[in-house]
Amino acid sequence: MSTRLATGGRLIDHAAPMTFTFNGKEMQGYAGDTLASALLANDRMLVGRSFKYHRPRGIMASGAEEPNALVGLGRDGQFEPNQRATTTELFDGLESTSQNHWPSLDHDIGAVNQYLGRVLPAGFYYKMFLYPRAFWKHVYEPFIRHSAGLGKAPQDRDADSYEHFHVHVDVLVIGGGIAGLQAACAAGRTGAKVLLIEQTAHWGGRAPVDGGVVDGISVDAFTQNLIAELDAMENVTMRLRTMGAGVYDHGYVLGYERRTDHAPDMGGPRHRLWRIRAARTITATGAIERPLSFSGNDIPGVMLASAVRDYAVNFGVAVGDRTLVVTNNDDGYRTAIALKNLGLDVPAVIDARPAGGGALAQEAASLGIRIETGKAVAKALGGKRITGAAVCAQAGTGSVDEEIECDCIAMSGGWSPVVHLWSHCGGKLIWDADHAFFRPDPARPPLGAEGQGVVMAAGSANGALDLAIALADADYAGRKAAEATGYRPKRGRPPEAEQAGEAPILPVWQMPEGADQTLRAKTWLDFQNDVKVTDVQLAAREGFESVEHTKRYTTLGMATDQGKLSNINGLAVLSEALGQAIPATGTTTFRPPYTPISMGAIAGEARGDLFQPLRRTPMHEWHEANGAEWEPVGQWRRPYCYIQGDETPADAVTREVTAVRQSLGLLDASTLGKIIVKGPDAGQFLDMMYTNMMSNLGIGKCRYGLMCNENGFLIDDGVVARIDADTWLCHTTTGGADHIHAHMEEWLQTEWWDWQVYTANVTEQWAQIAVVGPNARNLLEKFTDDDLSAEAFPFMTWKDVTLNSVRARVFRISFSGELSYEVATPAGMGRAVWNELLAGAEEFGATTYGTEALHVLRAEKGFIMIGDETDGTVTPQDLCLNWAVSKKKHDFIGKRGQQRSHLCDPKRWRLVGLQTLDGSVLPDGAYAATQARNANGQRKTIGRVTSTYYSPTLKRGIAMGLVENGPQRMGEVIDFPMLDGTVQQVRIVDPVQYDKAGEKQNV
Amino acid sequence: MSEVWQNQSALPGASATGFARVDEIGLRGAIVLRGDLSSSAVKNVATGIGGVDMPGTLGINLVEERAVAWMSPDELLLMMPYAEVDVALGQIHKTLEGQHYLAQNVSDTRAGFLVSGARAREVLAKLTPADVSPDAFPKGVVRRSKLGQVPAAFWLNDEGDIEVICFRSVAQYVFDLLANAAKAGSEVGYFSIPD
Amino acid sequence: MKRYSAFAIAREALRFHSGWERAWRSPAPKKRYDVIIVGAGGHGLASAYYLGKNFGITNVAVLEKGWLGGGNTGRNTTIIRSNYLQDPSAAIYEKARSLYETMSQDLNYNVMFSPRGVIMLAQTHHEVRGYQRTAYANALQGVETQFIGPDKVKELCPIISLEGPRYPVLGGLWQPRGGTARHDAVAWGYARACSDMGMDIIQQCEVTGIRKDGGKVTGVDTTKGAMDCGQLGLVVAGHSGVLAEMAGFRLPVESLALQALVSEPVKPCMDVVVMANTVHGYMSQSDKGEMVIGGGTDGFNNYTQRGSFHHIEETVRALIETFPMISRLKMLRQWGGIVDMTGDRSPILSKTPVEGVFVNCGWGTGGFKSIPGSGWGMAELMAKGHSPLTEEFSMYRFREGKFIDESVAAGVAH
Amino acid sequence: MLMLKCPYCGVMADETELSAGGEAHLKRFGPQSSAEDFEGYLFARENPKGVHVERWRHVNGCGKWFHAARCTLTLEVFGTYSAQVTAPPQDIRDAIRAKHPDWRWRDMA
Repeated sequence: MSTRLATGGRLIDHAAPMTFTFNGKEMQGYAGDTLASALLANDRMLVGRSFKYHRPRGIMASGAEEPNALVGLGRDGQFEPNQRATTTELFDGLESTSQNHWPSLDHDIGAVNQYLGRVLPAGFYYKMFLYPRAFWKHVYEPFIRHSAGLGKAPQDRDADSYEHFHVHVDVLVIGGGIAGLQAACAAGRTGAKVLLIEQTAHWGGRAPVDGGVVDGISVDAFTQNLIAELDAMENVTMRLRTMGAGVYDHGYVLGYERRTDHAPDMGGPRHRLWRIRAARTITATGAIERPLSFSGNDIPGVMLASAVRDYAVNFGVAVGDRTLVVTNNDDGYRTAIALKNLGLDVPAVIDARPAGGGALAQEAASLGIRIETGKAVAKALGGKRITGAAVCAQAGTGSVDEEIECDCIAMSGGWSPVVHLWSHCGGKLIWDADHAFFRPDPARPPLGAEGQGVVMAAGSANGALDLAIALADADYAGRKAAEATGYRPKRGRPPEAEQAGEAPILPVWQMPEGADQTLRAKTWLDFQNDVKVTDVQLAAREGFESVEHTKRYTTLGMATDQGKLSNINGLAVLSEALGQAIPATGTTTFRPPYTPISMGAIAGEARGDLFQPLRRTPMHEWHEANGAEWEPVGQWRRPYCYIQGDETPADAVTREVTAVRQSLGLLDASTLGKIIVKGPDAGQFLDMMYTNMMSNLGIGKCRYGLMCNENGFLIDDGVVARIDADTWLCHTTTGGADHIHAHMEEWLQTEWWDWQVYTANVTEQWAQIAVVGPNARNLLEKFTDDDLSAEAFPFMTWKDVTLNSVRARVFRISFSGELSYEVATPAGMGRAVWNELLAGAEEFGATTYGTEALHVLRAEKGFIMIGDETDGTVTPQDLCLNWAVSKKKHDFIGKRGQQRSHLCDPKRWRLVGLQTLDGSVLPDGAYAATQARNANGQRKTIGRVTSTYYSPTLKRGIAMGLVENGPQRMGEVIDFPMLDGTVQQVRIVDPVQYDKAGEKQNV
Repeated sequence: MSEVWQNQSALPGASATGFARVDEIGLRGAIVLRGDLSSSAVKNVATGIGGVDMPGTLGINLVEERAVAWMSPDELLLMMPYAEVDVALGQIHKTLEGQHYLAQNVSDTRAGFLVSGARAREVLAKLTPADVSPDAFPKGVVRRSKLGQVPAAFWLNDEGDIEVICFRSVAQYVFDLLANAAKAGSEVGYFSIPD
Repeated sequence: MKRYSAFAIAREALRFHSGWERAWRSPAPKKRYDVIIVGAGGHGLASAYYLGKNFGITNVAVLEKGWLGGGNTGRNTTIIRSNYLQDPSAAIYEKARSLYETMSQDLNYNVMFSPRGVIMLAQTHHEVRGYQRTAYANALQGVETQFIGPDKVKELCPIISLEGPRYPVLGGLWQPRGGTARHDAVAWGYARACSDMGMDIIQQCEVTGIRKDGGKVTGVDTTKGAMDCGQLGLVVAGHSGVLAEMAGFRLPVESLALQALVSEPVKPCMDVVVMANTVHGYMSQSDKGEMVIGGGTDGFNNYTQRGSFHHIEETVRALIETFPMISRLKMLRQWGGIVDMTGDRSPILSKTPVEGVFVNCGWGTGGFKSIPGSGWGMAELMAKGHSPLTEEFSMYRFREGKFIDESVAAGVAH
Repeated sequence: MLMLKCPYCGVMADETELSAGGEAHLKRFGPQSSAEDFEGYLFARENPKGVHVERWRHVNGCGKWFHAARCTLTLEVFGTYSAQVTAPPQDIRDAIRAKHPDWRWRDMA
């Protein structure tokens, strides 16, 4: 059984016991444990079920590559599914639950799938569930979906917070193993700005476990020295629990810091996403051991040899009492030796190599460990845990020589450098046949902005598995990286380590070599997704020859571990099946992130109130306090209407419209864009920007203008005021302010840069209040002695007016058809002016009104609204605004576009008023159609509604719309099919339905 | 008529304290001046009003409540006490009459915040892609960039004393961003603290 | 071709699946084909398939420089819908959607079309009006959609947050027969069927030149030698500009990166597809349990099949706001594809200045959902010289200003 | 995540501080132009799988438009330069041709 040793465990504190639960059962561990080591210490071998067959699954690894031990952590707002037990630090009170089983982990109904294994080969979905058609949606898919997924989906809003942090460094070192430490030191010594990040809670990586001697001292002591030196460097930053998640273009790297996962009560953000700009990046990300492919290699108790070693040395956990080691390389012996030295039983080392191993093998032999060379595991024995192994010759087809009793099998299939980060941004790989792995090709690194290589791999991540070579390699990388960023490395020798005389690895992709169908059908490649050797071979046979095809067809490497253990083994099996060399098959694409990162971390602080900026006018708080029903307009919020008492929004709108028509209403118009255009060429420039003439606008006067894009379509409108000889003020729509200003600057900077024009967006300098209605003048006169009479201050002019000592710029313009002034004061004064005007307006029974009343008022007058009458495909001519399109000007933005055949097609839809025969309100978005159908069987449409409201003034529905040559069809009645099958009969009328003569605004 | 109407900055008195302090700075006069920055007339009037030397590219020179900040190759931001803006504008118009230039009062256009504390740089580094490390962002530099999702500009009044300006309409958003980033317990400990 | 069925599987199980034959042949190129289609993605294979099925033209080669289905067909978010505003779009996308309904049986290959329904959220008054307009248009176009209220949205998708708070859900455009399908299977199924009709699918074969004789196409040069052809169909999405240049004309197309991502798989929690255009993100849950997430395109020309991270950030931010529970899910994998964008963001299915050369491109973000309709129309266009489905999508519409602009309805089209 | 140096303020700007503006050096065709020229001006775009000459705006910065020569396949940047020129300056062309000797751009020599 799996137990905790009385002593040992370099990472745990025997003096600090901790309590945690697994599936509700209380268990004990120590500070320094991972959840995985603690579970093993409690003899919890079965920790989960596989995805497809629900096979029993045990812990396979000790790090990020773990495919099986996925658990749900925490509860409610802090529940997280699919967390790897091997990378979860234990804390007191940790709650964990296993996944993907029903009713319980030990008794899982879904496990019947494993007996159906034969009828569920790779790609069986594509060949099954075909008939009858309706069954997919209603029977098959629901069944498949039910069995899909691993962990439960969280239910609640995330209780934690997250943040980002931007840094710019010369050299980023990813990986805090001995290679990373050495590289960071070498770079740091030059004075370069260095950031060193390590995904685990400890520096040093594997080296202290694997042992060795560097510069005459133990590798453990040597790493401690490196850490101390780095600590002392001002120019070096070191972060633990921070994973290099992804490498992107131009030296952009993501670091994923898990701040509080190990200490939920610590407070502060749970995760911090480091957004790093590094001139050079060194990936010292280590290597991952490969499983061996033998029958039953997925039974709990079969584990990577290095993991067995880690649990023993780092956590003082013996995964088994009797551990059989099976290997094809020397590293496996390290595990045998470590266990033996801890007094554990190692019945044998099964070494697939006929010639056996080197120095380590001799050491093992000298410890009295039985060594069987040229042998293989024919079959692992056991169900929910290992009970033994049947041993055979590697060369044969699997005829069993003997059965060895054991409760743990430590397997070592050789090592694969972690090349993910190197590959994310285009770094290429080469196949190293001697070591049987892919490693970074230094000749084809990821390229930076200047076309130079910006990433270097170091240590075992670079294929340097031997300690001595890894240190030299890392030292070189650190110096080179610093040098490339403009620092001069001092001379000096790299640290020297004793080289272990290792015998070469024997690539073994199937154990035994000639394993028959029954064995291969129980030989797992992808432990989480249940992909077996036979699945890959079937895919190859069916023509899925590309590695990407095989991956997608079998789901090999598509699980949450993204094939960290399975990819190379699968690749080898595929290559064999295709009869080609492994490099000819190639790898699948490596994509970020290295291991999954939380969505919360990606979003950072941008949630709730900080999700997006909310733009506020100076009067925003007043609106909020006075019943405003908000309408989002871009990032602004404008009052849609103001609800009084138990009014419905519709009541409120009616009240607001009526008040404006009969007496007085106030509107917060601050969001309207205001752009100053100034200079000797400003008039000429505005004549290009607007469809109508602006250069000849008199000083002190206002003119309504239209703006189009080069395609000739309307993009914005607004009132332009001439301020002085060479200064104009252009009003834009609320949405338009920023992009119209950008639009102007674009033309000035990139087309007419020799024109003398400056612009300034002063939108936010001003608070603007529309004072609208028959009593508008009376209200303003209460606050000023200036002459506001029709004669002194006529329609479509502006003037500076002093309102109670505040200098205001007042425009006499109207978007409602009423007597109306727009009062602009410095934004800081806006709230005060608003309050005072409101107080003064009480005697007139005035009301504040919102955007909906604004719309109704303008619609009664037939005024168009950008975004309603226009949608990006409508021209001024479509809206019968030809009067605002200059014939005189030889050019303006959009003029040429409007000359194209389709834009001057006489059959275009043009603006008209629409009146339902029964006076009801036409629904938004309705189309007019004839009975005809086009070649695709669609009803022929001849028009559509663009604006439709109930008019409190006219006491009936009013609408505007675009109708096929509508203006020539006044009085005609056309059909608007409704969604319920009925038809609305609608008469085409003049868009102006109120005060056609326009007297009211001219008084 | 009622008494004099009160002018207000975007978030009067707004303040938050975490591992750094965030304070709204209140009303301040500001003028955007666009023109040929190499012309002596422009330099003279700018430095005259700002009471400081002409800043170079990306530069800002400050003394007490006055400053001249380089905003773009043809744009300066002049800062001064709120009450002095009209006079300053008059001065500009007088001096630059006949030249091609643009000068507008933008005192109410923006909101300003002071981020203070030894770890003030960290507050910004959480929110902007700009490099705000001591060597890239020393005193005398004004950096226009992004803060969260909105444009902003910032400079050092002194080490541990960073001024941030943004548009008035997003003052609340930017204040909330800064206050949130400065929350106690979220220190990063990245930039070495000058002693 | 051995037909696929549960019985076939049972039979094969008894002999360890040793009897399955290749899904598609891998033949050597012939000297001449009546039609050569460049690009063995979904659109190219579908074009070839309907040439054979609807017009009996089977002397066809489909050339692929990489592996079939390896481009955008295998990189998209598998959403299928036809709730478009403009008549030409609605026609071709609804044709495609209806063909998806029967594709598994038609191809004897389970493409797992799942008509689980698609909701496009309306989160501003403007969007509400936009989608109501679409609903009216769809009714006249024979596309089944309806505008639903917030309660119905919540009922269909319980994990959604209606309150916002930033952009409360005001309703949505609901297409009950929209959904998803298994993207790889669509390419594989077409490939298997084309191969079965005797067509040659030639992978690892890159076109290096296009041969013309007096303004008429005569053949192509490839990395596997020259081949003659009567007609040439260019169906290469992001690489259309490159191929067009070989043929000697320019397309109004720019190639941009479009990114997507998936979460780790979780138990089913979302049975519909939801698109939130105000905040720019959309999400569905695959049959494996992964949350499949996408957003808008990057801003600049890019052939790297990598995108910029801040777009992923914006998309995830938007979806956490819409579905707060995903905050504690983890991103498993992100990737990018190259989409070809035209001047009006609508596709081009068209004759070209070179006689015999036809182009099918510009699908932008709408590629997967349109595959069968696109193939159907392209086949008709190549076989008969015109097709009502493709008529309005001519590459010459830009000269007349006759755009097919879907952005007018609301937000981005995905 | 691109980083481009703004030639106006000298800032190494992050992609999020910039906005892309499409192909550079387009010649505007106005009211008197032919249908072909006008269509070309609005819609025909160079879309090379290689070096692309394009417009950017330092929008979250000094606000200036500028030009960049960038490879769409490797994202290598050959330089940024003023928006107020009608063709890439010689030093930019040299930088490009150093890597891509036979690089051509429309009818530009």
